[in-house]
Amino acid sequence: MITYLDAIRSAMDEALGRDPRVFLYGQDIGAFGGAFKATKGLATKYPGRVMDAPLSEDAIVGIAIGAAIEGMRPIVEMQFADFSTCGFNQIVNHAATLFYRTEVPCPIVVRLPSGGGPGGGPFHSQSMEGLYAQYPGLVVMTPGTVEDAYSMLLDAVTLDDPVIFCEHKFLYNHLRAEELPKETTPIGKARIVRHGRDVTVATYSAMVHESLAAADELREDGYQVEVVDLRTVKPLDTDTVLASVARTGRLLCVSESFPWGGVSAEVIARVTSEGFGLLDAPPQRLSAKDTPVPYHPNLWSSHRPTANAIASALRRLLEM
Amino acid sequence: MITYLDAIRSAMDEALGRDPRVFLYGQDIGAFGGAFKATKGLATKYPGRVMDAPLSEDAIVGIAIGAAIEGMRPIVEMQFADFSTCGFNQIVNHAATLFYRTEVPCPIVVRLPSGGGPGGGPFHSQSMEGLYAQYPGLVVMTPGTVEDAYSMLLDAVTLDDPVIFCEHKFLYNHLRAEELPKETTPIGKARIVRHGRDVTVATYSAMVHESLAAADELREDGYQVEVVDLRTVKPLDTDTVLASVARTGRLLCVSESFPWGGVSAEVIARVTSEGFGLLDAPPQRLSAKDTPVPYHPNLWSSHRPTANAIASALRRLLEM
Amino acid sequence: MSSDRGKETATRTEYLKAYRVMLTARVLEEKLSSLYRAGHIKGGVFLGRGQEALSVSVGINLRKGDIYAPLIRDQAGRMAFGDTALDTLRTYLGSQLGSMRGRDGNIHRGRPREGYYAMISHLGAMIPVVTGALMARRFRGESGVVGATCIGDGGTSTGAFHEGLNAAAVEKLPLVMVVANNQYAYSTPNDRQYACADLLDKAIGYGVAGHEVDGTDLGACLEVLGKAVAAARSGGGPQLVVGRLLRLVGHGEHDDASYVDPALKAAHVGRDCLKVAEEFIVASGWATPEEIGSWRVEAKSEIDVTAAKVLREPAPDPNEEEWTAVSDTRLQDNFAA
Amino acid sequence: MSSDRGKETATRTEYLKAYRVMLTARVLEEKLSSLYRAGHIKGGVFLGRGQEALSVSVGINLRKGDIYAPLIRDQAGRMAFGDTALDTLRTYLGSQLGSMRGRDGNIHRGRPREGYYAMISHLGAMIPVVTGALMARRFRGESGVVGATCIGDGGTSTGAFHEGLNAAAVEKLPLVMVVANNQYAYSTPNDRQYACADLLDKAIGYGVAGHEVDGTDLGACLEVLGKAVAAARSGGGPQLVVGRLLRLVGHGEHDDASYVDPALKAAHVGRDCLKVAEEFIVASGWATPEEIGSWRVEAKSEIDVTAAKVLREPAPDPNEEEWTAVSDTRLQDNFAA
Ligand SMILES: Cc1ncc(C[n+]2csc(CCOP(=O)(O)OP(=O)(O)O)c2C)c(N)n1
Ligand SMILES: Cc1ncc(C[n+]2csc(CCOP(=O)(O)OP(=O)(O)O)c2C)c(N)n1
Ligand SMILES: [Mg+2]
Ligand SMILES: [Mg+2]
Repeated sequence: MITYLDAIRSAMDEALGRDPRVFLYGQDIGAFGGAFKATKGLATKYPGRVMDAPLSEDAIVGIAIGAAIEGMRPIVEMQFADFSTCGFNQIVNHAATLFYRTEVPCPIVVRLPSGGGPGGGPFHSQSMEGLYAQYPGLVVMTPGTVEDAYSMLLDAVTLDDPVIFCEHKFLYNHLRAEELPKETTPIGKARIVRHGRDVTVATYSAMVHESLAAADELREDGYQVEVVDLRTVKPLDTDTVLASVARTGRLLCVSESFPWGGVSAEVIARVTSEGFGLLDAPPQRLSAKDTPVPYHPNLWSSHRPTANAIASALRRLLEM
Repeated sequence: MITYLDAIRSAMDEALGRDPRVFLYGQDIGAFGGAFKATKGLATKYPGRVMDAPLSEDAIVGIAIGAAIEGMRPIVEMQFADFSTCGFNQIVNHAATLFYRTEVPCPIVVRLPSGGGPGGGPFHSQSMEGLYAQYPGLVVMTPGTVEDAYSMLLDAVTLDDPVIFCEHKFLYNHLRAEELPKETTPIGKARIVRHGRDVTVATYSAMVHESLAAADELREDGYQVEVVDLRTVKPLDTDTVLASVARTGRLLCVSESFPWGGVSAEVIARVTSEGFGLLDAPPQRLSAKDTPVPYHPNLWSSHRPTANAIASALRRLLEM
Repeated sequence: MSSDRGKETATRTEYLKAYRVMLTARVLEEKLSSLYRAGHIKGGVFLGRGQEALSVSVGINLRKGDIYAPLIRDQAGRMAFGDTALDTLRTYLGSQLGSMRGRDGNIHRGRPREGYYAMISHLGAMIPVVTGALMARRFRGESGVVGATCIGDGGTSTGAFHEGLNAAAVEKLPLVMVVANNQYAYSTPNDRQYACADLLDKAIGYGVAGHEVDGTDLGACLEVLGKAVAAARSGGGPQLVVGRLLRLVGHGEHDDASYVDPALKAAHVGRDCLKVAEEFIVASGWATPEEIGSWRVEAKSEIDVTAAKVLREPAPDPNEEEWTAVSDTRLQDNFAA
Repeated sequence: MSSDRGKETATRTEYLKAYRVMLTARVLEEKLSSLYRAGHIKGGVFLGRGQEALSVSVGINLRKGDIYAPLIRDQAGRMAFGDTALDTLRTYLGSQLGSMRGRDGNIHRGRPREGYYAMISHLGAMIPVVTGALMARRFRGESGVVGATCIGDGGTSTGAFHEGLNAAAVEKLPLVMVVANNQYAYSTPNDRQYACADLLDKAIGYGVAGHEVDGTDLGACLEVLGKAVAAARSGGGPQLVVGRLLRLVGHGEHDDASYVDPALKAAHVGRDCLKVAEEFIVASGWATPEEIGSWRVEAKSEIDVTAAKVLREPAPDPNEEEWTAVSDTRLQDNFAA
């Protein structure tokens, strides 16, 4: 069985193996294999190409940009997504603007171990896709399955544009698959992971699984819930969501990030402005609460949307 | 006549005068009076309380937080909003979380000279309200009038919570008023700056004036456009927008920031989920283009929404 | 413990006081480790084993009214500054009664109103914050106040360290900046972290006083920190103290630290400061091994009792929780449920 | 100019070459200033008057294949590295034909594919970027390559400076880090910027070589930069060069620099490096004042012609503009119009 984390490691392994321009840079990713062991064994297998960085997020991203300008394809690991705030400037003001300003592309991948878990607390639990997606020039991927973790990371490395790769820590070891995919879904396309005719849930990353569980729950009430995994949140595949809403007439957006703005608001804005007539009920959203992510497991599990909470939201929406 | 910039200076002057806990900290704000002269004369008037900082945005915000913990009420100036990315971590991870974590409030004001102008280019033109608003714990103000620049900054200083004060550079000297207001609009409330029955424009900051100009244009076509100035984007006064949409049945959100997410998406998400039945047509939005803000005046003026573009968007919406 | 054995009474008293805090911190951390292994603590457990001498010397040289922003490995310093085993356990175990009320945990705790700051995770971030706190004190005309904060060898590579220390130096504020150079940042050895011969070489580049100390030697730590704190207190501006030592435990309790060079463990820098202090106490005739043993037993039984009590305390209840991040209710944003 | 007047031919040739670049940069900047005053340039104009000697010495010591990330006041260095008056004017005037095509302007220009990087505004940001570029060259097995970048006294206070220089030092990369200490960051004097006695004192704290130079003396600058670049090229790791000089112009052309201490203007540091070089050339018998005067006239007329031409060039057309920030069309996001 291959875990989501294994898939990420395999993708990097393969990328290193097939393209000499690829190298990895980040804190503790060398001999140690990284805080989550995503790079375990790679430093030995690819000597000199998996490098420990000083405790300097701004320099880590800056170095990746410089190397990319010179034709390399760096993959950098932030130890936790939350620490990317210290490299924020280089990401949003340098990587994101380089191509538009100079015609030189910036093929870097910034891996962000994202999302919460019990005991993670305010600084090791954040979901930052909704921040990075606001910046023109960045591609923001949010894989929610083992297969996507693998194939999207491989895609990310081949793209000429900077990719913010939001991988979910909670899925690292929880999610397993039989094998790695041979074929990949096209870049930037959403995927319907469960078909249903009554209501559409648009979601991504770990919330795909909470939503699927909620869909199971609702099947017992006789409802068929369609679940769309957005996969990439910038660019956003509005068409797939619209097509789903055209069938169901109802939309719930679920995200683990803070409630103001972010992916849910963007999806709703697009669907209502482009597909208003498709909706039979007001579009709804469910996000985390408007506080920092709390440390205590009891608080944490109430802070983020759960299958139960999604099921309740769906029931309310289905009655509207 | 009092300019928007004068109003900001007057508010700081008054705050310094009435509260010994207030001090100002930022690059070149002392004897020099700041890059835009917002603090001109204040260092002389309040010796030792208007301090030049080193070129260190992270330390500037960190210092403000420490001083606030000890009971002071610092107002910090970023030389341009765009440079706040270098102080991003302290703002979003420290100031924003302090009260939730420790019960100690963090009364700092971070002034962000925001928005574009001809020749400003990618790094001196950004509008960052939609980023900061995502973080729980921050208050984000976006004054669009001389009166609000003054009274909202005074409010910001008295609040116990951290305020991101997005002041628009383009309004600094363009906008004038007869006198400073004696009374203030309640904190967190939007304001209807122009009444109309046909369509609602929800907007803020410099776009209030472009929207008003568009409303003038549409009057000639016989349409009455209602313009809502959101004033504060976090918290967002959904009720006022909903009440307006209840009257007009149509909504256009206008913002100068990048198109993905941000204030426009949030407003639309709220209005459609809470007031779906009020809408007679799909809600629309108009934002800047999905590229960095270009340098050349010709490009710049096509990049952001203008009165003309807003008028066109309104005409399309009114025909839906 | 019987009276006057040496003549340097002050030193002896201080030394023993510091030692007992170190000992309590060590015993408490051993308890945290076993609670973690038993599954009672969620999230990370980050211990300061081997760093107690340096850490306690910071906390013990501060006084009420000073500011202290400890870092990851400062259990001993925290306790010297007034933190308790009770609140430590409450925070780790997520008790509703702890200072962080389950909202934050482990090392991210403090009571800012008492000058005891609660670190955020982002390394280096506390340095400008303490600097700003000292600026506030100066605004209010308070003098003789000191602010101390700590960082690791890894943390010196952050932009925050640089900007914070520089700003404190420009303002000539009484900041005591303690670097615990424990040879590794997580798994990263110093030669992948910095290229100067010694971290102390950074002092001149900031224009601040520098102090070097053997972090395995409690006596040396007490003396050097005493001097550094006194120098800051009397207007000498920021003081950079670099302690040389080794982390004798994993980065966190999930980490077996197998990457640590055995040669370092065997070297002087790898000595256990607690054992070194014990030997010194015994050699100085200040206490017998049996007395020391009884102090440990005493500390342990107190901590066991406290832990047992905290384990029975209520966890935070999400339904009772005030889900708001702003202090002013007018500023609360409303999201449809 | 007639042949062989001195015996140090190499020095003379190099000196005169550098001088003529400085002169061209000066004349070009004077043109930019007048275009600004005439309203032809929108946005800021940031000049390097007084800094040409230091700047040109960086550019002239680099060769094809090297990397150069100039900063605000490096017009002279840029031209020595191959930038032209034509592209400078195009970028400032926003010509569609300029390297930035009106998308970015003024000092934010470059041709990264030629090793000539386009700075972003955020000070310090180019340092890790050049470091990464050098890492890429090392990956590809290229040796003997140098990367140079510049920063001001103010920029040394940024976290980016610290993290970038430290990372370069850890990797022992051939980075030449030039600090133009022009006494002010915008209006902020050095005593509000840093507290060390000399910025060169920072070198030891990063474990890099340090070089000091009188930035008003072209000969000294050429020599010191020559040494520093050679040391980097031959594997000596990062080189920190600190030049002492004074900005002889406002921060930007909107600024009258009235805050500059007259004592500094009158002091050695306030000398105009261009005049100093002229005097040296004349005193060395390498050229007469008349010859120098004719060079200036030559430069000016060429630049005037170029400016007139650029002023007639097309501005970018928003309707023709490709409004996309990603290079891969599959990645373009679609927003309803
Ligand atoms: C800005 C930032 N980046 C990354 C981390 C993750 N992290 C936590 S502790 C640590 C190592 C710290 O090493 P050091 O500063 O030497 O302290 P030590 O753990 O050795 O006491 C890292 C990388 C962090 N906390 N902050
Ligand atoms: C991170 C950042 N903060 C603020 C600014 C605004 N700014 C532009 S130039 C400047 C002063 C720079 O001073 P210095 O580094 O000494 O260079 P000089 O202008 O003297 O050549 C400032 C504050 C900036 N560009 N980047
Ligand atoms: Mg360490
Ligand atoms: Mg300067």
